[in-house]
Amino acid sequence: MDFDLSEEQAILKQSVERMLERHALPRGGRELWRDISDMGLTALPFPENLGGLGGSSVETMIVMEAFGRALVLEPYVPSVILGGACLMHGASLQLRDAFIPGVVDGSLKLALATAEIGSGFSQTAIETRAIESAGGFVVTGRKCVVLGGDEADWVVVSARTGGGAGDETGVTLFIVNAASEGVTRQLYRTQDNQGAAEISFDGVHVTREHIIGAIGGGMSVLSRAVDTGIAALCAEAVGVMSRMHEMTLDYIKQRKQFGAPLGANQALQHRAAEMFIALEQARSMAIYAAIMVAEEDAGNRGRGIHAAKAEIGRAGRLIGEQAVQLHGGIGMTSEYPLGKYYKRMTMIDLTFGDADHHLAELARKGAMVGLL
Amino acid sequence: MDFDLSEEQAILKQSVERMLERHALPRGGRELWRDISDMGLTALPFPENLGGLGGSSVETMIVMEAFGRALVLEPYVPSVILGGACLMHGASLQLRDAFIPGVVDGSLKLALATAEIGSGFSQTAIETRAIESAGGFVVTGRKCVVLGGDEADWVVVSARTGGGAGDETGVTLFIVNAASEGVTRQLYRTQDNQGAAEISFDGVHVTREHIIGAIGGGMSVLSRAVDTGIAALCAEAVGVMSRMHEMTLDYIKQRKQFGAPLGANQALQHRAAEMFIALEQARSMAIYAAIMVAEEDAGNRGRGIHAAKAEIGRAGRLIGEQAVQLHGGIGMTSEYPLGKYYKRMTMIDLTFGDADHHLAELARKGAMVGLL
Amino acid sequence: MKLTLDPQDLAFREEVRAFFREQVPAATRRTLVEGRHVSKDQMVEWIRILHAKGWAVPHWPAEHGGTGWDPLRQYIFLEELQRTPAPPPLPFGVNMVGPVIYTFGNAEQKARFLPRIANMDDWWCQGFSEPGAGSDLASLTTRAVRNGDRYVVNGQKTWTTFAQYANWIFCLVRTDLQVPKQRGISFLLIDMRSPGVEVRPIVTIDGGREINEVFLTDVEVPIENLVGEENKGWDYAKFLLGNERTNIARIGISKFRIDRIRELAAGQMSNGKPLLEDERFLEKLAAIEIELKALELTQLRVVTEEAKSGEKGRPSPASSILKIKGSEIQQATTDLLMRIMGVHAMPYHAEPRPGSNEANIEPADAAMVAPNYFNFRKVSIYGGSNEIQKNIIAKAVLGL
Amino acid sequence: MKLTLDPQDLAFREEVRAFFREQVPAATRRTLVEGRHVSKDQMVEWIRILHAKGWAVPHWPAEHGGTGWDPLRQYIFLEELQRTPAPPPLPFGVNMVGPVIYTFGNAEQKARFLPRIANMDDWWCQGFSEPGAGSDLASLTTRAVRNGDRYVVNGQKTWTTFAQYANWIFCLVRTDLQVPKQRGISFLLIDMRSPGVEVRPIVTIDGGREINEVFLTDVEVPIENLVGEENKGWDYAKFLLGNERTNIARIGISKFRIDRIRELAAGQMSNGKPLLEDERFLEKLAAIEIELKALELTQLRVVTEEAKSGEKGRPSPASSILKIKGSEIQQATTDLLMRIMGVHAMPYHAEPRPGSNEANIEPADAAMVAPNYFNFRKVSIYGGSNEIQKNIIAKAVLGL
Repeated sequence: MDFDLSEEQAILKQSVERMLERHALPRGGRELWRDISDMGLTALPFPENLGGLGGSSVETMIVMEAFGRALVLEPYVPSVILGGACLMHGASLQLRDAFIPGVVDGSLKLALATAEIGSGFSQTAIETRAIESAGGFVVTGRKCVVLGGDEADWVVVSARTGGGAGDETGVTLFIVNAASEGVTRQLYRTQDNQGAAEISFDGVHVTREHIIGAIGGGMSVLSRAVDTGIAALCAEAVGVMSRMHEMTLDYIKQRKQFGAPLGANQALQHRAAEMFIALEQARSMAIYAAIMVAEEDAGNRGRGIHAAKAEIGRAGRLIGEQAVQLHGGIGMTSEYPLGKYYKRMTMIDLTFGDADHHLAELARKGAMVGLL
Repeated sequence: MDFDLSEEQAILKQSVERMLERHALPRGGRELWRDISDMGLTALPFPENLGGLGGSSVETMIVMEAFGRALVLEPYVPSVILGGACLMHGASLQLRDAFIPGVVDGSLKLALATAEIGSGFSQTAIETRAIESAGGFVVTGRKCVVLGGDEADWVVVSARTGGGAGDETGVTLFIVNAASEGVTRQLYRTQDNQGAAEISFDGVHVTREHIIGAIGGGMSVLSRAVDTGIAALCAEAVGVMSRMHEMTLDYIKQRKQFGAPLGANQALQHRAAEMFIALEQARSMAIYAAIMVAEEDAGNRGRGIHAAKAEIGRAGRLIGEQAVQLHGGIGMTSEYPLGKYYKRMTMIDLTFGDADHHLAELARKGAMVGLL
Repeated sequence: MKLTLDPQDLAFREEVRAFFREQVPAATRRTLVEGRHVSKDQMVEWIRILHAKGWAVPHWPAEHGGTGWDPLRQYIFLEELQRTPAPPPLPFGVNMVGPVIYTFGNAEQKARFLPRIANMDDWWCQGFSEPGAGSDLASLTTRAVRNGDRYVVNGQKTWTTFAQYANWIFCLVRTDLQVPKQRGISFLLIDMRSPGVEVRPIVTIDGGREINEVFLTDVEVPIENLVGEENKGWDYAKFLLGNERTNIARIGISKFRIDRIRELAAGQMSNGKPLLEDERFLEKLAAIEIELKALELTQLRVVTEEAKSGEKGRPSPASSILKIKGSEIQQATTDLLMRIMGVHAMPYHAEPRPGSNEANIEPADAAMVAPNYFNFRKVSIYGGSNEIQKNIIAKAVLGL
Repeated sequence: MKLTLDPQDLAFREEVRAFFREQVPAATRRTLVEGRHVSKDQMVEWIRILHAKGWAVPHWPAEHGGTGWDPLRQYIFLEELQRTPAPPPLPFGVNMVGPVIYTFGNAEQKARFLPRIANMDDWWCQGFSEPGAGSDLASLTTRAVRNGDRYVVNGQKTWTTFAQYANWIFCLVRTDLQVPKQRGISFLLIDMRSPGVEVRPIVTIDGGREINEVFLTDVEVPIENLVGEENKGWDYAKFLLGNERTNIARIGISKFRIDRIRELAAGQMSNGKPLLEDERFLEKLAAIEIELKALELTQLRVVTEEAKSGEKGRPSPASSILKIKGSEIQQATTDLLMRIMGVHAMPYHAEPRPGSNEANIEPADAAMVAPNYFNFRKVSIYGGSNEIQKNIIAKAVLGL
């Protein structure tokens, strides 16, 4: 057992950090995406025989933590992690050959469209329908808050081909060209300045060849992709939290009030210590997510991911809110970078279900008995 | 609106406090009970035409807070509050005439036997049964943790005469002589040194005249009695908490460490402030319980009482645990009085359902919408 | 003890409730329900409606337009107003500079300013905080130098709420450098249209434009705009800050927001049924409602005690409880409101550009829930942070 | 990074797990499962079983009976032991005075004391705390005055765990009054059977008799019982207290208690079904399990780092996290265990009197849940309270 970075991992971390330093906050835009691709990060999680680097969940964790610390806004998770996981774990060989090279070299962007109005955090309570038709399916429905959906060339969309709202079976995944007839997008930025879209599918024709996974069996692919995405977000969140904690320490050491640094107040010292404890616990759970996401047993993997996301959300909220509180007024201003991290953290919590949701799901599945 | 004591109320409070000061901690025993009766406190909640003093829930609150501050162990709540409420709100005129004078003058002690193994905090999930028989009923079952059950002359016991476990209807209340054939008691003290008993009813014959409330309709009487008891416990808890808070303040002001009083630590100052806030919020909710317990609408009354007990439990746990924490080792010793208050507070929380139970019940009933 | 409202007070509550129900302009109410900022025009319109009824400055002395209500009725009035919801009167005029003027100002100042505050002819803002002086207000450095019949003022104020709308600002300025910091401060009224006054917006993390920096460069202020005595400004500021705390718990706003939470939760689905029927959600809501009910009674205890003691405007140090718990509850409700909307809270709904026909992002009800959550982090910071309030409780109440 | 255990470590874990499963006496295990105190005889019996296997003092140097396990294996061993549950070796001998003796003691002391510690021929207790010195340990006042070949010791120690069973006590005593407090302290080993040693029990709020006061009145101690140099005792104490923190998180004990919670919750009914199927209960349990899982990984990160750096016994200041979170989790589990039992937690189950045939109060499983809850308040107090731990993090880790 060894929690230190290997030599290669240390080099990866350093290179990513150095590359990111060349871009200014907020870190987004075409050039950053090019640098990310040029460095091979878009190739990271794919196997070598498909042009990837064969990185494991540990390498993803290292990159995502660096992205979190640098507040990267580019759609790495939507395209490479989520889109990539759908392709890797469910797509036919033809689809892989068709899409992975583009994702690997960064020229093609994917997004995952699952949430709907009324679906809450459930992946199965959806109303988007796909009805069989000559040579394929016709997809109709409306997807909300598709992260990276503004720039995506292709969108993986979940739709019901059978069963009723809430059923585990009967969900099918389709990969749809965003320029297809019947696809309309409303583009916007999220609270934390990511690109996103509402996407409507109005009788969009999709061929059978563009189905990912089995017809009606999309949930096994989707849940694995979402688990993989959550593990990546957990690592990103640790990067975000660690920066908020550092900024807070710097601020209370340097800011003087009543003739002494704010940090001389024992109450604030203890708060900073509590934030530190939460950060270290969150870091441990991001590691746990990286362990569990590699589990083949879907039930155990899911419970492990629930546990990690719940802890990350709880810690992130504590650290974010207290970082603002300890900064006072300056922490409330949009000019000061802290707020951007705080908003990013809050949005990570809301993505794929907040801490309360994951705690409830974990409980519904019997809590953590028997988990590694 | 006026939250100050009236002149009469102020006198009541003073007299009770003075009387209690004449008894040493732990405050229990025959002489204390005689003083409580002699002062008329056993007569307090009963109407004047039955020899009582006609006190309202406010007077009960005043007395119970004083009892809490003084850590009174005598079975005032079981006999006067719970037993009294059963008699007042459900008993026939004959039963009232038979029992109330004895309760009023302190010569007769009652107890309320409802909990069972397996009932959790539910009043309806009981297995004790009463089967109709010549001229009355035959009661069989086992009741747990009957507070005051060790000294009670008569016991009000809940039993099923119809319906199944968990049904609201079909529960009947009987008042049973503790010396009846078939009644056996296992006597003990609780963690906080109250007298209590496990009571078994093995084919105990009870006449129809000893039924309180309607056959099968005991829950309306019982829930009112329990609500009344909880309101009294809330006030007692405020007395307990206020003493714990005072003792903690005294201790951290006086105890020196590293050359300064413990109370010079800002972290402890803030903890003491948080305890103070919890205490004042709890005091407000004990007042709320005194308001709501007088509500005729059983649903609103019950929800108000749930809210009060949940807040009291939460605040009591915080104050109790932090009082021990701030005292350090000395707070863990049985010789120092703090621990007795802490244990009393913990037992109040567990009596008739802890904070979590009442919060869940309140949620199940729609939370607080429309309450005063 | 009388633990419930008297019939007269109940009747009074019905009266103000009915008035708000009928008189608050529908669009203004809607703006508040949706968590948006009311415009300057909406605010002025509403205050004039209140003023026409004689309720714009209820707590002022009768000779200046007050109603003579006791603290309990003032509390009932404000709670009902907040719960409607209607825009609360801007504190800077009616709670801050108004009382300072009628208590410490001269006859001319009273005649000149008070009626215009009550009718909102003037929009006041507060010039206390400075970049270098946070909680340690008295370390302010804005200078006012006497030059004939004027002061020349130089310095910078910050966190100035709605300075962009204001035509007057009341400032603490340093008039004597030779004495301990509290003793060299004066209280000046400054016309925002004076040359040398510059307002720069500070955008907050929610994207809002409530607060500003105010730069004062060689601003000339006539000496008749000095309130009370020179170098006594700290006393007036302390008086003013004491008043600021009276309605700090914001019970009514939290009650309104709980109504709103129920409304939105009824429309959000979770596991196939409305969130409002989900017991776990209801437990979270109930936990907040319990704290709010307790705080309401705590507030009423403070208010009725104030009414009895006659010490109006000098709330007990225990009112720090109201600030701490009140802000915790406001933050818990804005947080819950955001979480109800789940992923729908994520889009940033930019203000529609004039003439734009861009569609709303659906559900529109979700537009402000995240910004409101972010914005309400301020309530545990401003007006003396919750940490400062705990210091006050520890020292002034607990004797630590 | 290798985030999971190596096959060899997994095999090691299986080995110790099997050993505990087979070798812990059933009655001793039952005593621990029920939350009762193991007797002196049970403890000695068990430690001798461990010693026979060569596992009584795994972390000691090989020449004194240690196993040579790296910190990870030591951790696995202790976690499995706690989880079984089996009685953990008493720290006073094996973790405190033992390492002080083999590090700072002379050859005679090593030969005389170490084998007896490993085989539990001696029962050691700790004489550090005094009534006037809580967290400020160095302000102790127990005096030792040299008189020929003996010291004469006078003073009082307190919070002395299991002094009633002990035949030896190691004490910090003041040997020089003229120097700053840390520099006049010596480390003495005192035979409890010496005249002038008196033990008085301190009953704790749970009714337990774990701790004691120890009065030392003109106790004569041969100078050969001085460890190391006179007046250097504070250095040895700091060394000792550093060791004390290695297993402070008590992951294994919390894992055992969570097993116990599940076991009891399966038998308790709530609204007509077993509590173990109640989602609200499971949520509370899951919240604790998550924190515990995180802490386990935090602990493993500390342990593997220790293994790499080779700095055994000198845990990083971040190990204060282990103390704080570990105690919070222990308190959360004892609290939940009590709440599962509801009203049945209320009876005080007195120890049955000898020869009594009084029936148990049912359910017997509830007997110790409230006392254990009360008793475990100590874990956030002793060994440096959680407040002290936060001071340490703030200063040593965060540089505040």
